[in-house]
Amino acid sequence: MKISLLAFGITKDILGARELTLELPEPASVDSLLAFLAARYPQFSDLQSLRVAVNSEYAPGNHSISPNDEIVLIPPVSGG
Amino acid sequence: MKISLLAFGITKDILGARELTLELPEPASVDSLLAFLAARYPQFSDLQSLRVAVNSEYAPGNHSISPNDEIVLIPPVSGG
Amino acid sequence: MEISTLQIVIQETPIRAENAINFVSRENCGGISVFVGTVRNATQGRAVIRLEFEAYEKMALREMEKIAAEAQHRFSAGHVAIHHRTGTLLPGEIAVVIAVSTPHRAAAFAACQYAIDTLKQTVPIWKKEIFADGEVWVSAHP
Amino acid sequence: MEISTLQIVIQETPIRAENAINFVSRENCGGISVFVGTVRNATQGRAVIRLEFEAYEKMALREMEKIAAEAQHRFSAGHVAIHHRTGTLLPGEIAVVIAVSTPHRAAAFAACQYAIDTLKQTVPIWKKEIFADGEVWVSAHP
Repeated sequence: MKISLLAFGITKDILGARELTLELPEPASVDSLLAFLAARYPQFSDLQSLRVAVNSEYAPGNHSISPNDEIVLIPPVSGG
Repeated sequence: MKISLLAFGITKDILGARELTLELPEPASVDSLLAFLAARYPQFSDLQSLRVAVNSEYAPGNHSISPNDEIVLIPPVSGG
Repeated sequence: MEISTLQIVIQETPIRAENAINFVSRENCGGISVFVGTVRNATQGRAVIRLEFEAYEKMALREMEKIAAEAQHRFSAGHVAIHHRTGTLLPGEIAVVIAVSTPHRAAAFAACQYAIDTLKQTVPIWKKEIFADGEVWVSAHP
Repeated sequence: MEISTLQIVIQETPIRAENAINFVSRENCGGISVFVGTVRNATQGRAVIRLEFEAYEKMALREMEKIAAEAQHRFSAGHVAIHHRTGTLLPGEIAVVIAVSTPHRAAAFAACQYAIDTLKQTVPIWKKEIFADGEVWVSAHP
């Protein structure tokens, strides 16, 4: 299954791009996405935390992912 | 002993004037001033509280009063 | 206490909150807590037409300065500004602004709350509420 | 929740604190608590040249609105404004302003502190500190 994701903050630097398109085995979930990224980009494991937003909401690990979802990587936030 | 006092807020309304000059028996203190005022102006006893400032500092009841002191009646404050 | 870290003002002209904020804003302090007290349009359901504030100004400035210095001491606050209005105020107008800057934001909130709570107890300033059918010195009677 | 009681803004242009204060100032609310977060000129002794903020704007606006609505609900706050800056900021510039009006002032402080504490945990905005000899995404690493 082909999905696109957006990356902000340090995750954009790690990926080297704001957007990334990748192929995940079905059924895909937040956890399977994170496992895929950890395997390909070891720097993710150095982060304080890494959350995933699906359609502008924080999504738990077992949340399933569909091709049309807006998926965004959320490294530790530091607003304010 | 002749002293002058300044009155603010409701104490000015009770005295009918911003300034009052009066004669206190010596030795005079904050307590003797308050007793004098209570006897002459019964409305003071209706107040929530009545403090006296001597030379811009809150003064306790046993604080002695001299003719050159700046004496001010401080009814309940309500700034802010 | 360095006097230049405090700004204590009593003014008859309208208060602008940004003046106090600008005074306390420093490049080494990341957090500023501000309290703005405005005139309410009603007290216990009675419409307030205007407020009249009077101050025993010399002592009020001293008491406000004591509060600001204690806020610095107790909460390690950096700069503190307290601006209080006197004279006639209409509903919605600003009566008081307190601004406190600190390196850590929790201390800024605590210091600002300490300052307004103490101001309301110790600073010799009085307000009279004017209603359509009368007027009352606030808090004068039990 | 009436949408008109909240004002949630993300802006690239400089923030003026009085805009948030004016929004929440109402004639039936006597107390306004404001938090102003500014850019510090140093982090652990290292001089900061500038900050760069980026936001996942759509979600950041939603999260800020949730915080404002929860502040109203939990602390009976009246109006709430949250204005956050993005882009390049120099030391001393305002990064965020939160203003909350309430009938009772203790609730205003609690609501404002809740809002800034929660914003720093949940709102998808990131800042990078630029030093003379490098740059760091704040809080990214343990």
